Amino acid sequence: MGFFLDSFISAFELIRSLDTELLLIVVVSLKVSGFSTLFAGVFGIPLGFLISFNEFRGKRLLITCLNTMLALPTVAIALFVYAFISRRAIFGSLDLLYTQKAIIIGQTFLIFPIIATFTISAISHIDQRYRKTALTLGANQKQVAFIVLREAKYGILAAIIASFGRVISEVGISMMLGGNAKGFTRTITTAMALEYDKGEFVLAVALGMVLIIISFAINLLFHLFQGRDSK
Amino acid sequence: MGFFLDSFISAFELIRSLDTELLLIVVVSLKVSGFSTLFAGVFGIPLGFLISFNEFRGKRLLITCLNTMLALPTVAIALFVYAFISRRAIFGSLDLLYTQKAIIIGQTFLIFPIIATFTISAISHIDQRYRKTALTLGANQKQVAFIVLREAKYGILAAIIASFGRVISEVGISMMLGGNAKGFTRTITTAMALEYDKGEFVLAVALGMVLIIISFAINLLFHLFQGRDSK
Amino acid sequence: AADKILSMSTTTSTQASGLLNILLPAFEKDTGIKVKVIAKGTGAAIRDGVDGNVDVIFVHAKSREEDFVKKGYGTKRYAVMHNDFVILGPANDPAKVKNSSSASSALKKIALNQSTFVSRGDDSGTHTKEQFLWKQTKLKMKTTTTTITKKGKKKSVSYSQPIGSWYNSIGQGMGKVLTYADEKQSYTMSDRGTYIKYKFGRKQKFDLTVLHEGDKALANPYGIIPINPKTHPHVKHKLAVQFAEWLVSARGQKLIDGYRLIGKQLFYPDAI
Amino acid sequence: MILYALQKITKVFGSRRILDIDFLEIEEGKIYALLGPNGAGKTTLLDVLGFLEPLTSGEIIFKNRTVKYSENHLQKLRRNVVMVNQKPILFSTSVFKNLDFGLKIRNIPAPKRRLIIEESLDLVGLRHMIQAPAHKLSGGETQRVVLARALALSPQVVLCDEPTASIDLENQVETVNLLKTINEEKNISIILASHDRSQALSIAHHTLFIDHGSISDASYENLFSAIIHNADDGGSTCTITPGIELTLSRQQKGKKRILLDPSKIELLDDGHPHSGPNILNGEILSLSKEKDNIRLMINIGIRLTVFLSSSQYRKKRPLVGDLVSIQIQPQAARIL
Amino acid sequence: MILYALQKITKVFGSRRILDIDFLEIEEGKIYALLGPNGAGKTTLLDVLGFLEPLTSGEIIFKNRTVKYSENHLQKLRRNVVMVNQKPILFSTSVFKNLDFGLKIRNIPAPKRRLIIEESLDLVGLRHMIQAPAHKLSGGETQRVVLARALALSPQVVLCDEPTASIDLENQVETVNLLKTINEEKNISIILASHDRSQALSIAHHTLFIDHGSISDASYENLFSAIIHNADDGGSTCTITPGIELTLSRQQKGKKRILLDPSKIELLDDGHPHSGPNILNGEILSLSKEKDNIRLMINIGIRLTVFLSSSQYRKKRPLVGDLVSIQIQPQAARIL
Ligand SMILES: Nc1ncnc2c1ncn2[C@@H]1O[C@H](COP(=O)(O)OP(=O)(O)OP(=O)(O)O)[C@@H](O)[C@H]1O
Ligand SMILES: Nc1ncnc2c1ncn2[C@@H]1O[C@H](COP(=O)(O)OP(=O)(O)OP(=O)(O)O)[C@@H](O)[C@H]1O
Ligand SMILES: [Mg+2]
Ligand SMILES: [Mg+2]
Repeated sequence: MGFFLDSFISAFELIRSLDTELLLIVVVSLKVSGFSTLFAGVFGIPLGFLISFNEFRGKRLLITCLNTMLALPTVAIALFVYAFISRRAIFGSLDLLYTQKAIIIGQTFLIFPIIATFTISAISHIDQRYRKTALTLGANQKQVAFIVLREAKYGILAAIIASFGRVISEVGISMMLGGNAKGFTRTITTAMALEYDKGEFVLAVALGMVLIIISFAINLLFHLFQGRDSK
Repeated sequence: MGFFLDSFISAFELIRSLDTELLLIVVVSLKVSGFSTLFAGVFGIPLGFLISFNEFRGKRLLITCLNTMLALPTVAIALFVYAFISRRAIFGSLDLLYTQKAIIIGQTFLIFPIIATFTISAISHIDQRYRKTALTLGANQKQVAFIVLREAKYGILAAIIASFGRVISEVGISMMLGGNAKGFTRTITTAMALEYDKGEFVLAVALGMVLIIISFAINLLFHLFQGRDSK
Repeated sequence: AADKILSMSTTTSTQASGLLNILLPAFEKDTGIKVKVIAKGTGAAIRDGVDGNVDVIFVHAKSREEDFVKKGYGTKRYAVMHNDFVILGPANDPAKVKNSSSASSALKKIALNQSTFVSRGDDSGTHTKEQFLWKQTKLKMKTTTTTITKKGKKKSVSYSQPIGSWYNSIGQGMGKVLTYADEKQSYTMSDRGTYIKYKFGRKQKFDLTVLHEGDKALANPYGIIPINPKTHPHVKHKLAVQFAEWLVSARGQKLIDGYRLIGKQLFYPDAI
Repeated sequence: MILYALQKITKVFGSRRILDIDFLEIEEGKIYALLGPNGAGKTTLLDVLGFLEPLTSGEIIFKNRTVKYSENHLQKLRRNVVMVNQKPILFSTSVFKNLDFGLKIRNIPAPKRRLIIEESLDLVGLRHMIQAPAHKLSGGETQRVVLARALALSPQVVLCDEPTASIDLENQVETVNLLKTINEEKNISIILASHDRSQALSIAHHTLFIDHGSISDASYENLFSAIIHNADDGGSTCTITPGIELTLSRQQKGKKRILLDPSKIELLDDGHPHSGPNILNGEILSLSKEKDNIRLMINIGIRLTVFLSSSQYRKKRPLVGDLVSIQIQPQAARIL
Repeated sequence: MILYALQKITKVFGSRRILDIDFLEIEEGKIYALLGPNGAGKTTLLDVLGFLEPLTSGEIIFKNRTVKYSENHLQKLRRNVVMVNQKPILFSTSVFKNLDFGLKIRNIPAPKRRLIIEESLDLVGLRHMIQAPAHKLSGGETQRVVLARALALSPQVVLCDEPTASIDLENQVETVNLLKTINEEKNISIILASHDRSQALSIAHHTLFIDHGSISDASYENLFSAIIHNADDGGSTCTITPGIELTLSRQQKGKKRILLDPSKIELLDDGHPHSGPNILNGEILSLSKEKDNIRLMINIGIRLTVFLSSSQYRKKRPLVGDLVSIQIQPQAARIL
């Protein structure tokens, strides 16, 4: 199809010319997605561990709730965060709305349940014996967690990559909390949405291709990393 | 926060009054998401099986590609499908654009890699011995697949539920391929986006709550189902 | 440097038309002030002003803008420019709206012929104008009311539209409405700027043509309003006023007057 | 000195009582073997002794101090006791790091750690594999590294759950010898679970028999399923397999498990096959030494173990292959 | 009749040759036991015989027909051969459905299936558990249901991989008896892998010893690791453990595995402890019957197996506990 050929050529042109505007958009995307994945990991992985490691009433219900949160629409999350950071709200004075920080906050909410549930599932596939072995060797809870983490590392890494993929490709939160302000909060996806709005489909698809190249590169890295270890 | 209280009361009002418009939106959402999950399952589960069951060159690369597809932005998928079904494109005469069918096609592309990769992962966690046991009892490939499917059923069911959650909460494809036409292709999320655009946040959040109730109900069902079996 | 950044919510049409790409760099050159643009629907842009999320709003819904100022959210509405709306349709014009005497009579013909009409349906300036024109046709309207709760009080939100499945309310931005209408080969109403961009500014073909234009009722005025620092003390009111006054100054107005998209004038200055 | 004293302990999973031990003392410096059928509770008891599973009720006294079930206290106790799992695992890293883990936790300085690790690997003869990735070792090697990992920590107690199941003969012998060595040379107490009775006896100072969660003094031998009918004379008849019937003195009924005490079975003097109630004929399959007794395995249709005292053995001098008659005294039978 | 004929088969995983068998014939209707150390290739060979793993090279002739490695052909062959895994599993459904699966596949009508299933469960004594959920059975029960599942299919061959490892004594005996029964009554050929030599010998008509993927006629006994030094006289000295040294006739060097053929070790006549090259003293630990031989286990620091013919045994009449001297002929030693 001529349309895709056009888009492909445009994408190539965009990349080859190292268009500064494109560069900035890509940098913003990577930065925002990177931080939100980082924060979601920092909260989500320990939460997953806590839930996996403790037996308590309502544990399965809590997991069900986390699973439900996987289906939270970006619009809802954006509105939720908006209600806290809009100027008139409690955190309004921090002036977060329409900044990259706002996107990061929203995206962290989006993927934090993904990372938590993936972590729980990865740990549940790790043999109970690893935990017992660490305990009998004298480990405390933290050291046990470290052992289990090492055994579950690929599962958790996969969760992180999937989450990164989710945020770098999402548009609702970036648009609504970031505002798609050129030079400030314009990401690959909001730029795509804008080009689409303008009817510039070729440019939109070209940007999409740039995004796919980035995420393919990340997955390839993971693939090689995992491959090297399992040889 | 007063805002959430407002939204909650509004959501309750909406549901209580059995607003026919809301009902229609919910029905369209469920129908569209249901079908796209169904189709993605029909293609994705067998594909996952095929990849898991066969050894071939480039298998891991193929899996990496599927993982990359998890990060396809909805805008890109929508444009891709658009390029085939727009009035001037090859399938233009089928008059698919801005119908529920178009949304279903787009969403199927969105979640089909999710179902395939989840299936692969679920099968990889099933002991090889199940396969060997089925073989030694005289099963052919199809019967072996059935055995493995039964053992992996919760993993695959979880994939289906996660995929359903993903499509019922996505907005890009529904908006761009469905067109958010009132009474035809307006879904919960496109309606939310519209209310947000209008500045009617309360109504947007109320719709979001309806969506969360639906997906919580589905997850709860899964939870009970799984619980009954593992007792 | 942070102080030299002004946040502005505006409608997608000002951004998509490319006008801001001319105005903002010039403004920055003159004053050293950077403008951070948040483009969205008119309703959401006004909402941003109400919530104090931005310093200034630049929209096109005159009556709502005046209401906004009256309620104390903004200090003053500066009339910046206008363009106009056009009624578009397929070249073969099945409802025969060409040569209608007025915009509302054109719409009436579409309704009587049951030809498909695509509406923004998103409470935008364009949608507000379209609803106004439908009201003038004196056709029977269907009004839908939804009750919501705001600040603990019940409030109803309602809108009206003609009856019939030929009327497609799609609740999206102008560009998407044009794409939709083109796909369905139906009638619609658009601002001229977006239309020109779609018709002449892209590689893709666009088949709809202007079937009615020029009615006074189709005028589309844009206004800019700095947010009231009494309501939102944090806003950069000074910069906002500076920007608004720059826009209505001879320099700003000249730039607007001179802006051409594919050789066609899109906006007409209102302040000189 | 008493290492463990268990008092009225129970462990319940769901609605099943898996452990139910009234009283049990374990001495320091000894090797104990834990014998018992599948599902008897061996692994669970070892978990309890290793402070890895809390009790449902009851009390454990470890070295004269009552065990408190707080995570802090347990963690301290665990530093004295190392468990070697039924299906042992190594962490997915190098052999060195596997041994290093427990030492690092104990804040032992790095150079000393290295010394200890090399010494422990020497003990199991695997020093050359110090840098090998642990998950690529064979089954036998894994087992030995796991032991070395336990020994590196110089614990007071090592708990071994079936240390030789699925291990080949060569490594079985090595493992057993290693356990003996560390018990003798380092005075480490050892408690091991096993199904291999003769192996257990060859190494342990004491054997404990566990069944349905309770410790009993019965030996884990001559255990059969049998069907018991009431007889007319107030006793009952017990059928082990068709053709092998015993007369019991007490009334009983139904499908039961029966235990025939090997030291209460009498080897009748040579001569023509005897016959009579509870007299059975068979061939001697094997003879072996067991503490002060000689153990005879006799094939009477089923395999039956009979104990002879050394003096009786020297007197009767039965040979492998001999056809003999035995008499099972009614009091030899115990119904479980 | 010949069931399997294997010709020049090899199986390579990665760069390792796991199987390498020049020629092997297996007769129909017999029980074969496969003995060998961990990692020898037992499981892999059974997988090959069960048509579950393709060969890297070589040919298998099953019942006079060459095996073709097409999925269709293999599937037909598999209907004759059922494998019982080393760690067997049941599908997560009821016991009934587990047995039903293979029968349904074979298109047997439902009423007949039910009969077969009940009959097979009767064989293992578990008919009352027909509706139980399979994953809640204990280890021993699982093992028996897996056997019943195999038998229900009336295969011509049953392959069992360590059918009794980790199974308690009671169930071990039951399982072994069951295998014997089906071999005798249903004329089903059985090939089983095991580490338990005496168990294997008590049941099998033929034993095969496998090591490093090759079948050898060596018995799986008296296998030691040893360090060998060249001696001055053209022979060499082999140290098994400190104190136990053998003189060998050939030059050898390094750490090797050495096999001492139990039938080439001589029991010297009674009397004062003998001494001399390759003469060792020890105590008899056990005596047992093995085919036409009597097996002596002698503790000479390590445990050594010695075979006596029945006639020699009856002549010398050694007793358990006797102190004896043995002489190991240089030709008894075989270096692997
Ligand atoms: N976490 C658990 N939850 C429920 N039941 C359990 C649990 N762990 C063990 N059991 C049950 O407790 C009983 C005793 O188990 P245990 O593992 O202690 O037996 P064992 O004597 O070690 O048997 P084996 O010889 O097969 O290793 C078994 O019936 C088992 O099914
Ligand atoms: N799929 C595989 N890929 C690579 N190596 C394998 C594979 N399967 C088995 N091996 C290797 O082949 C060798 C023989 O394995 P096999 O399971 O046949 O041994 P075994 O004789 O059954 O041992 P055990 O007594 O421990 O059961 C082992 O070294 C094992 O690591
Ligand atoms: Mg156990
Ligand atoms: Mg094996």
